[in-house]
Amino acid sequence: MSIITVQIVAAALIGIGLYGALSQQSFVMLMMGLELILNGVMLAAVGFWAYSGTGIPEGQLLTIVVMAVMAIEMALGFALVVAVYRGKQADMTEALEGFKH
Amino acid sequence: MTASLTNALLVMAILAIGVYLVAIINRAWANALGHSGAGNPFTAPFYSAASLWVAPANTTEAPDAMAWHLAPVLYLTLAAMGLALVPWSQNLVPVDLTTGIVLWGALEPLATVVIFLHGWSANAHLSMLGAYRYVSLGLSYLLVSMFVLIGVALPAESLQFSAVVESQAGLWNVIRQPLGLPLFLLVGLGISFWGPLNFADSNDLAGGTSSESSGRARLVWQAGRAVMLVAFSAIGATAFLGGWLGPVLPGFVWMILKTMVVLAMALLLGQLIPRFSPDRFLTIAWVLLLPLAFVDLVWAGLEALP
Amino acid sequence: MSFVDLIFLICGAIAIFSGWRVFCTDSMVRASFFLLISFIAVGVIMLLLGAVYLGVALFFMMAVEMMVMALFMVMFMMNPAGLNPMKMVHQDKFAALAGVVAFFALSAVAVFGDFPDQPRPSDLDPVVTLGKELLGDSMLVFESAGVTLLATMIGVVAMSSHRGRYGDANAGSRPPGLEPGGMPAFSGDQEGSSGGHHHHHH
Amino acid sequence: MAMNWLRQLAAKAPVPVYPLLAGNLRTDIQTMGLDPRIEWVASPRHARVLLVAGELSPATDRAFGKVHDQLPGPAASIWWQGQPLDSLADGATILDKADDLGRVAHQLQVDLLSGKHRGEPALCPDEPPEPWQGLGDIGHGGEGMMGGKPYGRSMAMPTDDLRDGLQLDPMAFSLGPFCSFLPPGLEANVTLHGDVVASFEVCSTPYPSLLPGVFEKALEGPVSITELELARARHYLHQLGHALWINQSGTVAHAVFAKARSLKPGESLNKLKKQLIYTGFYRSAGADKGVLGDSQALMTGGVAARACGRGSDARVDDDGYRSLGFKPLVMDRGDAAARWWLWLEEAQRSLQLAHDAGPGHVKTSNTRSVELLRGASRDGQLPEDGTAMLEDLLPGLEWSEAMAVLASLDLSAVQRAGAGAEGTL
Repeated sequence: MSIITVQIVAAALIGIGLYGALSQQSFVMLMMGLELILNGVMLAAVGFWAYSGTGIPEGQLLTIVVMAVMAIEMALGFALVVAVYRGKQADMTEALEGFKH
Repeated sequence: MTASLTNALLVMAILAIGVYLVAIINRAWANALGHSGAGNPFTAPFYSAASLWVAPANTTEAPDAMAWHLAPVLYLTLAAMGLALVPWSQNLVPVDLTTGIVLWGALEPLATVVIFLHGWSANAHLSMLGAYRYVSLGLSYLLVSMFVLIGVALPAESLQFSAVVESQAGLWNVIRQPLGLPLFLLVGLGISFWGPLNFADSNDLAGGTSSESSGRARLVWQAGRAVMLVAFSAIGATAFLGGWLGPVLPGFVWMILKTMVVLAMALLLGQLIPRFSPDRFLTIAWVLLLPLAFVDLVWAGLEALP
Repeated sequence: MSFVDLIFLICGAIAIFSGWRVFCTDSMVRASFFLLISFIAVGVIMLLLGAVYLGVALFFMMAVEMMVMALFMVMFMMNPAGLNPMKMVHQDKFAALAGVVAFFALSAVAVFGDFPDQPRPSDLDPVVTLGKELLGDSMLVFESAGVTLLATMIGVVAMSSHRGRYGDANAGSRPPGLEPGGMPAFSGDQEGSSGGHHHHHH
Repeated sequence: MAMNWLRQLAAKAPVPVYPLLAGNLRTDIQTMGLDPRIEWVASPRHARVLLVAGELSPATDRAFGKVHDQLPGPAASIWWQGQPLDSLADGATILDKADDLGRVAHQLQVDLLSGKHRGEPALCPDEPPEPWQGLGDIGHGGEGMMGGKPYGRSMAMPTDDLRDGLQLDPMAFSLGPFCSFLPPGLEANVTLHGDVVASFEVCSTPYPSLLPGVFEKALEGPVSITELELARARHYLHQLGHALWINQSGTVAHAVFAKARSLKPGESLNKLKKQLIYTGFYRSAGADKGVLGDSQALMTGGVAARACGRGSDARVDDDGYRSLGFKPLVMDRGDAAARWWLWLEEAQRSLQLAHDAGPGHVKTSNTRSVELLRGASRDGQLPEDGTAMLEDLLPGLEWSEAMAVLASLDLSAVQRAGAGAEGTL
């Protein structure tokens, strides 16, 4: 376990998350992709904190902020899904084409 | 290495005794309440356990096999992890984590996840319904549990359970924060879906999440519930009743006595009180319990002011 | 290889494998549980790295989040509870390419980047320093996060409530007319009113 | 007969029995469950032994097979008050006396554990009831995640939710006729949104309930009020016990059944009454739910009508009762909890009447108008099946509320024991 291996794991999570966020049709699955990206980001932040930050608390703070962002992302995401579903009976991204105007 | 081995053995022993204890107390209450078929409290648990152990296994149509088989084991594991966090005496703490309270707080939602998994994976209507109902209600009291536990962490100035016990040397938290224990007990009944808060495995769903399982899987599931209740009682005794503190007797004995008191109380409530209406409980949880938990937290904060 | 390295390898493999399974399993409920496993594995790695509070908090946060997610899955497609296979992917190749490029780019940064070797001191108490930071120098950041969360909560409730700005959703929530009794300011989706409800099937 | 020590221990446990009711026999079953050698289980998956109570009709063969095969094998059946199915008749265990159930079931459990009894053959073929009909390249149902019939069953499509405008996938399934928490014989197609009942369609009505012997006699001529009222009190306590069980108070329910078995005239039920009040039974899932409308109350009659403030009680037409100063008990709340409350009050009053009637051996005098256990018999007209009202009553309730309401209503048709097979089936 070193900074390199930790960052590679984080990179893999971000890569998979990116694939998911771009490829999924369902809103909820799309959100899962975003969550996975943030998962990688948190791991990277903690990795840097542990190996090259002399343990400064800001490293952990960043992770806490990312967690809050995740919570906000998910809450807003679900609210949007519900709102869109109410209006359009859709939970797929393509169904939103009409919203572009 | 030997220390961790002894600790693991200790947790295992408490786990086994705990399941037996829950069965004994539960049957004793049933006898006291006029249930003629409860049998001898001391021997009947062995018969029932053996009966479930030798009972044949079954399967359902197209289940999520892995989740279905794993869920009871996972639930038991989570309960065992909860037991491991309990400081049984000053020197006898299987896992004395500096963030013990947070880990306990994580075990509760994870248990909820596992209960959902158990009901969902069988691919049957009634068990699915039990799981769905349980989760939609469970989320409402997890917050209560967290606030109450932060309340006991405040005077201890630590997230470590042993520090919480030491902070009660002057006065137990049950007196210092009188709202804490009742609220916590209710959460305990919810997490082990016992009695009034049994929304997962209820009679109106023919057994809910466990309506499709038989034999050993069901035995493990029941044992998991019992251990979860024991872990809850032990954490409750630690957080509110001063844990191992007490005169004359050794700390270990005090801890066991206090755990048993909380456990007996929970089991009596489970026998006597009918299941809440889910709708009404949701209102109670958000409108009454959550504000009370806030009050408890503010109370603890004011009290902890120097 | 030490014990810690072994655990790290196992957890890293679990995190990546289950993260990948999220997008190729055939049920959304399963997907959310795979995501949870991935998070738990990352939480364990954080514990190994010494972030005691963060690792455990991640378990807590993610268990609740994934539970809500699974609940939503079931709510939106109750029968048969997401146990039927499905396939719902678009721009598959492009997305895969983007993922691979991102992975290699970030890995390259990790491998070839020159990071200072300043490990955290072994006597550092991560929980205490984090607490002091949160309620000390970075109070503003922390409080902002809290206020943002509160605002989110209120906004989310308002957004998902069936009572919108213009009345009940199921009573055909419509904005008032531009002039009294006139056409609504925004007439919604026209096709919906002419062709009835149409469901999107993909 | 070799059994290892585990199996010997297991043989001492109460036998888990699933009661499959092919007749309206719930009261008998509840009394039989007092035997400590058996325990009733709510799901056939939990049972080792199946008790088939009553005569199976050919119409329910498929449903019977499903329940029978859900018992994890090897399992065995006991037949009570009915003939075994032909396919299971070979070596079938037939129960003559209800009191023998404990002994017979225990023996069966020992035989199953020791391998002497090899279990019964399955009645349904071991294959998916609905064939796989996947469409897409990964075997998914229809287009994308929607539509199609992957298991031969249509996937759910969104419909309007009851509570708010959100369109969600409903969960549709059918229950019964041998379901442990529904009235025996009731078969229903249920649609749920979340756990809210969206529709409840009755496919077959519950089995008619047979009048106890003393009521049978009361329709023919004068009978002792003491006897009649004891039977009534017993019946209401059993109903109450079932409601308690549905609301997760199994232990209290067991105590109530035990009490009902040995009722004495003049006995006081105050302790139970207080216990139910203080433990919040009347504020559990049934409170404020399932309020009957006027026509529904008339249709149901009896306690359900009196709980809605309709004071009709045929006992006021009887000189015997009038001589005891009888006045009907009436409440005006009309919800499920009110019916539970009134069951207990009626039971208490029946015990009092039985006591008051005792010394003078007061008898009933009116055979044309008799207050039965559910509603009144007037001029030989017995209460008819009222299950159809569930289709209006249950939608909009959450599942446990719906089940609590169901447990507060007695809707099955009433039949005289002699009436036989020309009944509703």
